[in-house]
Formats: sequence, structure tokens, C-alpha cells
Amino acid sequence: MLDKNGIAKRIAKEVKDGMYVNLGIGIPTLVANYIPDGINVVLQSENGLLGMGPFPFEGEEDADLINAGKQTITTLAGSSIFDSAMSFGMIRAQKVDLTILGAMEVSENGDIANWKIPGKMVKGMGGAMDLVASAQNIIVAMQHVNKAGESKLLPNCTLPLTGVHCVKKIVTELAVIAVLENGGFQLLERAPGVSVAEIQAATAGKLIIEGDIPEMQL
Amino acid sequence: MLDKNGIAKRIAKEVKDGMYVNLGIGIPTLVANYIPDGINVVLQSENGLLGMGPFPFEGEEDADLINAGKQTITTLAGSSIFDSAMSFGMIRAQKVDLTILGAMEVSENGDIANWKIPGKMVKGMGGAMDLVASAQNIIVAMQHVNKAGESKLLPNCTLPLTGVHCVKKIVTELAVIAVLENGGFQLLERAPGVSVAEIQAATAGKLIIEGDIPEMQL
Amino acid sequence: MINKVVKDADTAIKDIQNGQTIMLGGFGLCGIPENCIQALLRKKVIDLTCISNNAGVDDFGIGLLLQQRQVKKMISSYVGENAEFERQLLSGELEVELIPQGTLATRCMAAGYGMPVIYSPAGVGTEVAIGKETRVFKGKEYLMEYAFDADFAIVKAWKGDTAGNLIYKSTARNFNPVMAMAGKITIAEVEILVPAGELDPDQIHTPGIYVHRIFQGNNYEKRIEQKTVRTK
Amino acid sequence: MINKVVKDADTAIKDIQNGQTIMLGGFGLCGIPENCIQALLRKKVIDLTCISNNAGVDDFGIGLLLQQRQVKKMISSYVGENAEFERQLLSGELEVELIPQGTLATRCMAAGYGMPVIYSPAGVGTEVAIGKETRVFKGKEYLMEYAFDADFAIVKAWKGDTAGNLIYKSTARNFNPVMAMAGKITIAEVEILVPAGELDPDQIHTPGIYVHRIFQGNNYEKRIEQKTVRTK
Repeated sequence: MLDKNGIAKRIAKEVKDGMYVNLGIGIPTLVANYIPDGINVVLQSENGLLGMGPFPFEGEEDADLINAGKQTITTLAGSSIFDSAMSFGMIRAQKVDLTILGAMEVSENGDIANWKIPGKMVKGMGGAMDLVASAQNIIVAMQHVNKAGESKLLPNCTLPLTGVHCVKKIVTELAVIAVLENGGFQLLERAPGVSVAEIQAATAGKLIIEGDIPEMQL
Repeated sequence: MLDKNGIAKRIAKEVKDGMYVNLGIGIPTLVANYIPDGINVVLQSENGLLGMGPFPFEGEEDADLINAGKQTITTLAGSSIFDSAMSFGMIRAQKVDLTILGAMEVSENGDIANWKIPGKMVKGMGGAMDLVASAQNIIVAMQHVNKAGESKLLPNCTLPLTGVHCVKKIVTELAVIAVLENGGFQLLERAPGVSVAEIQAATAGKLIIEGDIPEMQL
Repeated sequence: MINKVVKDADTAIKDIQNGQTIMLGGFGLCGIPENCIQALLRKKVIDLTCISNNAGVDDFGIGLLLQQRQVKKMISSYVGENAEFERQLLSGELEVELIPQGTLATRCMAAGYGMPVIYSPAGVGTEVAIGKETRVFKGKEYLMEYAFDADFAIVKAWKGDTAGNLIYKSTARNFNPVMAMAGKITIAEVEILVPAGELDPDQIHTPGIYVHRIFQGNNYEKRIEQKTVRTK
Repeated sequence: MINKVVKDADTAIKDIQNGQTIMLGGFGLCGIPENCIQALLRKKVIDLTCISNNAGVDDFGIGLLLQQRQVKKMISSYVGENAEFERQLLSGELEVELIPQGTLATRCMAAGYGMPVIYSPAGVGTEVAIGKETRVFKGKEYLMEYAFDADFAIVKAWKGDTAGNLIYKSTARNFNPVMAMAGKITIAEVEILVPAGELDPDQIHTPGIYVHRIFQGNNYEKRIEQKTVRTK
């Protein structure tokens, strides 16, 4: 079973040389730490930055330079800054190759819910609805089950949707799963020490298991 | 009767302090020469410049700095440069207060034809259709009659239209004329030495003459 | 060149009336018009509809206007980090309309570009789509979203000149340029105000035609919401 | 950072195929991609559909491609000043689609912003409106115009860096930024190519994400169409 950093490490393998990538808040942010040397990627922050660098050194933080999570960050050689309309314009025009974000639920046809829980205070969708509606490749990083022990991979989402038919892949502490174009969760890889049966037990939606399921290489 | 410079001089009186103005090719370009000191206006050139200055001195021309007529020009203190989409965006959002352009025909309901003569080589509308479709205040600078002696102020345009119901005022060598919201050319001023009868004779569309028509003050 | 300079924030916002709609630039607390928010607090204008990506925090930014009950409605994409906001929303004192961030930005841009509507893919199939006209282009569904119609836009830039030209610094740019284009009247506060002619025409982010009033602000706090650092 | 540098113009355009649609930046002869036009002449690729505000003059710019009969169709707003163009058009060798300049720019922008269509007021009630869907918003009529769909965009900038970031000079900016956003593949030629990190991130006109290939051009002629000067 993977911890958060393990999930991030596995997702980092999906990041290919030359990609522009948008990382959501939470586990996705950690992915940046595991991108191998020699793989050149550019991180997009939807508040208006291409080429997001690491956190600044203590004392060098700049209130005018933050990421979409409102964290102080830095730029890199080759960075560019732009306004919010252009930022979402490049997302909508599919110039951003890969979006990695968290979720509360994913359905077997690729719907995602990650912004609102009825009865709880709504914070707002921020840029999430734009990202999931536009990105050509969306990977969800999340826990396989919620705190109540219920599966987050469902036949249908029960929470208000963020977007429909958009998630392509899911990486959890248990497994790597592809969401098939015509519906269904196809099991691709098991986390180290996790059995197919455990994954099946934690998956409420239709899990497709074909042949031998390899263990993840991290 | 006015010459081209006289028409430009009269139109310059329509330009008020604080206006952003787009000047078309031909007589409209001359208007810039007659804007009085103390009247601060900013000239927009739709290829992407606010704050168009005079022609450069010989030897100081810059191929990268031209106006919409492709003439070499200069910038002024406070000028700004932008792309073509923003340029027409500010025109469409009516941030440009006044557009002055030439015409081949104007109809009594404010239609304008100024881009195409059937049977002759078409050069294209350039930005003219955008300007007439968007500007809140459009003044046409033109000759009252064409080379064949026919009126250019008509009940209906005979040439292909550039825009409909958009011209607010016309200044010719003979007169200043308002185009009424519900149709009709209202005679406002006579050129020096020109009689109402001469203007009437040169106007094919419905000319509205109310009370004494004053002579232009230049 | 036309001179757009006004004396101070109070002068700049003096004709904002109760019940009007104002846009405020900024993302989180980054690039917000601090001086104009203070002036709105002093003016005590109420029943405002505020279009701004966020609603500030309890004791800074738009949060201050919420504390004084000056806001009737917030139109935002994200309104977390604000307890007073939550209290007013739950008690029904405050209305809120949540809009996807990209749609928010594009509806500003639409206003600035004279586009009556734009088609946005964000929110298709979600509750955001309820009541909206949809249309499919090339197999993809979009929501028809209207250009905003705001009485005032209030933006913050780094440098500006007397002709109203603006240059933003770093990610404090965010919504400021698109809101500057979108206001019927646009007010800009800048950290540094220079005479027309000192800024390179090629480097202007917001041309002066969009800006009706400009002044040099002062005492910028520029509060950081999430200070994240690494050690050397 | 991702490196977008290619060796030269011939390399940059090497996969442009007969019959494809290409956008070319520039207004008149100002800001046109001179080096890539020369490379297209050498490559002798034919049946091109060219989207460009103008069609060059007889012996410069896109006019050179017309001379070599490489262009099947021009999509432009203004095509005067070109005798060979006129001859080919009248003889039926060349197709031309004239589009209002602002609509041309906005249809590029739409492609770059992922907007399937935009509503334009330009051409309402004229022959430009024939066959187009119209719609009235707030009492004003608009034409529905589609985003362009171009295989390549070829633009010219003043400075660029190895990450593909571009800065334009003066009014040579014109259509270049909106076309740079609109191409499926965007090729940029620049007068000065610098390593990533030398350009100020706040001063980039076209972020590198839009640019797939960049090279430093040479021998720019920058012909002036209308030299107008005054005497001291």
C-alpha cells in the first residue's frame, strides 16, 4: 500500500519529456518532487504562470508570486506570466498536456466529484471545473476509500459533479486504474503488497481485471 | 465650398477633449492636423497602437512602426502597443469614442458603402466593417457628389454595404448633415458661400431643412 | 495624452453608489486593490455586488467589506478561508454565486472585447449548467455564458503612468487586466505612478484607454496567505 | 524548461504539406515571417490556404508565394497593392475569402482560447453575413463566426528565448500573438534568440507553451510600404 508520496511517485512516471502539466492541490503538488532528471516539463499554475519553480528560500518569499494554492513560489529560467483569461484559454485550447488533481469520487464512466459536499460549507470550484472540462489527459490522485471506509470509485458519483466523462486514469494507495472510454475501471497495476482481491473489495464500480496484474514499479 | 483640408478642419471641431479617436484613410487622416491646442485626444490605429504621433523625420522611419494605412509614423509619450484582437476588442467594446471615415455612399437611414464597387477589383474591407458595426459615434468625411456628378447621399445605397444604420454625421465640401435616428439627412450647416438650394440639388436622399441654416464657422 | 490621475483612493471611488456592481482584481490576497478597499470601508457604501475571484480573509481584502456588511452578493470562484463569509451566507445575509474560475475570467474578457456571450465547456453536466443554454460544437458541449456588466472595475497594478497605462508585477497580474477592460468605469491603483512617456509602449499590459482614473496608492501590506519556504 | 529551438527556417517548415492551411502573421509587410516565406518558396509546397491579413506585394511577402502559384486560397481582410494577386483572382486560379479585420483577429483568438465560435457585429446586414447564423443580444445583431482551424501558424517576433517565449517590437506585433496561439503547430522566427532566463517573465507577449519551434532568422529586409516622413 502506498502513502501519499508513493502515489505522487507513481504518477510522476506518467509525466513525459516536453509536457506542460497542471498540478492540483494536495497529492498532485507532491508529484513535482518525483519527476526524474532529464525529463523536462513545465508546470502551469492557473493563476497565471508557466514554469513554476520550487518554494523560495526563507526570507526570499514574494507576496506577488504565488501559485494557484496561494503558496509562495519561485519562477524558473524561461517562465512566463499572463492574465487569468489567457491562463484558462491555454487550458481550454488543450495546450496543457496533462492535468493531475484530487477527487472525492470518480465514476466508472469518468465523471468526477471534487468540489462540494451537500450540507457542508461550499468553498467553490475554483478552476477545477475548467480543468476537467478541457484537459485532454486527466489523472486523478486520491485515496481508494474515504474515511468512512467507503469506495470512492463508484458506478455513479453521489456528490455534486465537477465534470463528466473526463477522468482517464486514477492512481490510489492500492492501484493504477484506467477509466475506459465506454465505461469501467480497468485495473492496470497493484501497489506493492496489495492483492487484486483487496482492490476489488475497495472498488464499488465495475472493475475490469484482464490477465495478470503487475505490481507497480516505483 | 470646402477643399479636403476644409472638410478636415470642420470635422476637427467635432473632436472633444479626452476623446479616443480612430481616423480612416484619406480626408480623415488630415483631421489630426486641425485639432486645436489644449484639446487632448488619443488617436487609435487599428493595427495596434494608441497614441499615434506625426510622421517621423526623414531617416528616422521605423519599418516596425506603421499605422493602419501602412504609413511610417511615430509614438508619443503615453502610447501603447497591442495585438489585433485587443485593438478590435476595444473598438467593439466602444472604448473608442469617435470614428471618422470616408464613404462612397451614405443612405438616409445611416447605411454606409465604402469598400467595394461591383465590376472593379475588390481590395477588401480591412477594418472598416468592424469600425462601423461597433463605433458609437461615426462621422463620414466625403465629397457630396461623385465624379459623375451624382449624389452620394441617397435614399438607399446602391453599392455593397459596409454597415447598416450606423453613420451619425456627414461632413462634405458643401454641408454638415446629421443622419436622424429614424431616417433622413438633417441639414445642420452650409459651407461658406454655399446655398441651401445647392445642397438640396446635390442631395438625392431626404434632406430635412428646419429654420435658418447657419454657415460653418471654421 | 489624456490625463487620468486623481488625487487618492477616496476621490477615485467617490461616485460608487449603494447597490452597484463592482469588480475587484486579485487572486486570493495577491494583487488586490488594498487602497480602494480601505476607501470603500470609509465610504460605507452598501448593498454592493462584488465580482472577484475570492472574498478575502476575515480581516483583510474583501473580508473587511463583509465584516462591515457592505456586500449584498459575491460572484466568485472560490470563497474558502473566511469564517464571517460563512456565517453571513448561512444566515441568509449574503448571496453568493459561484462561477468556474476560467468562466469568470472569460466573462470579464468578453465584456472588454465587446463579445455579448462566450461558450464555455466548464460546468457542463454539473449544477453550474442549470438554467443555461447549451450547445454542441464539433461534438463537445458548451454553456453559453454572458459578458459581465459591471458599473466599476477596481484594479491594482505595479506601475502606471498618467495616461492610465498599467504594468503588473508577477502573478499579481491575475484577474486585473481582464477586469480593467470590463468596467464601465475602471479605477486603477498603482504602487508607482510615473509621467506618460516613461513606460515602454511595447511593455504595457493594460492600455490607458481602459483606465478612467489612476492614483498612486500607499502602505501596501501585501499579506501572504500561505507562506511556503524551503531551507538553504 | 522545454527547448523549442530548431536550426533554421527550412527545418522549421519541413513538414508543411501540400494543401494545408497556414496562418502567417503580419500587417501589410510589417512583422511578416520573412525567413519562413523564403523557406516555403524553396520547398515549393503548393495548394496552400493562407490566413493572413494581407497578401503581400508583387515582389515581397506572401506575394512571392503567389508568384510561384503556391497559394490556392487567401483568407484576408485586405488584398490591395498586388497586381499578380488580381490577375490570378480574375483568372480563377486563386480563391479569396475576405473577412473583416477584427473578425479575422478574433477568430484566431477564439482558436487560441478554445472558444468554438464568437459573435461579431462586423458585417451584419452586408454580404459578409450571407449564409451565417445571426443572433440578437441586447438589441444588437451579431454574426456567429467560427474559430479558425489551421495546421500551422508562422509568426515573426523581435526577441525570443529557447523555451519559445516571444516579445514583439512596436506595431510589428499586430496579428502575430493571436496567430501564435491559434496554430496546431506554431513556428516562430525571431531577430534575436536568447537563452531561457534572459527575458523578464512579466514582459513575455507570447508564452512558450504556444510555440513549438523557434529559430533566429537573418537578413531581414523589413520593407516599408508607405514611407511617410516630415522635414525638420
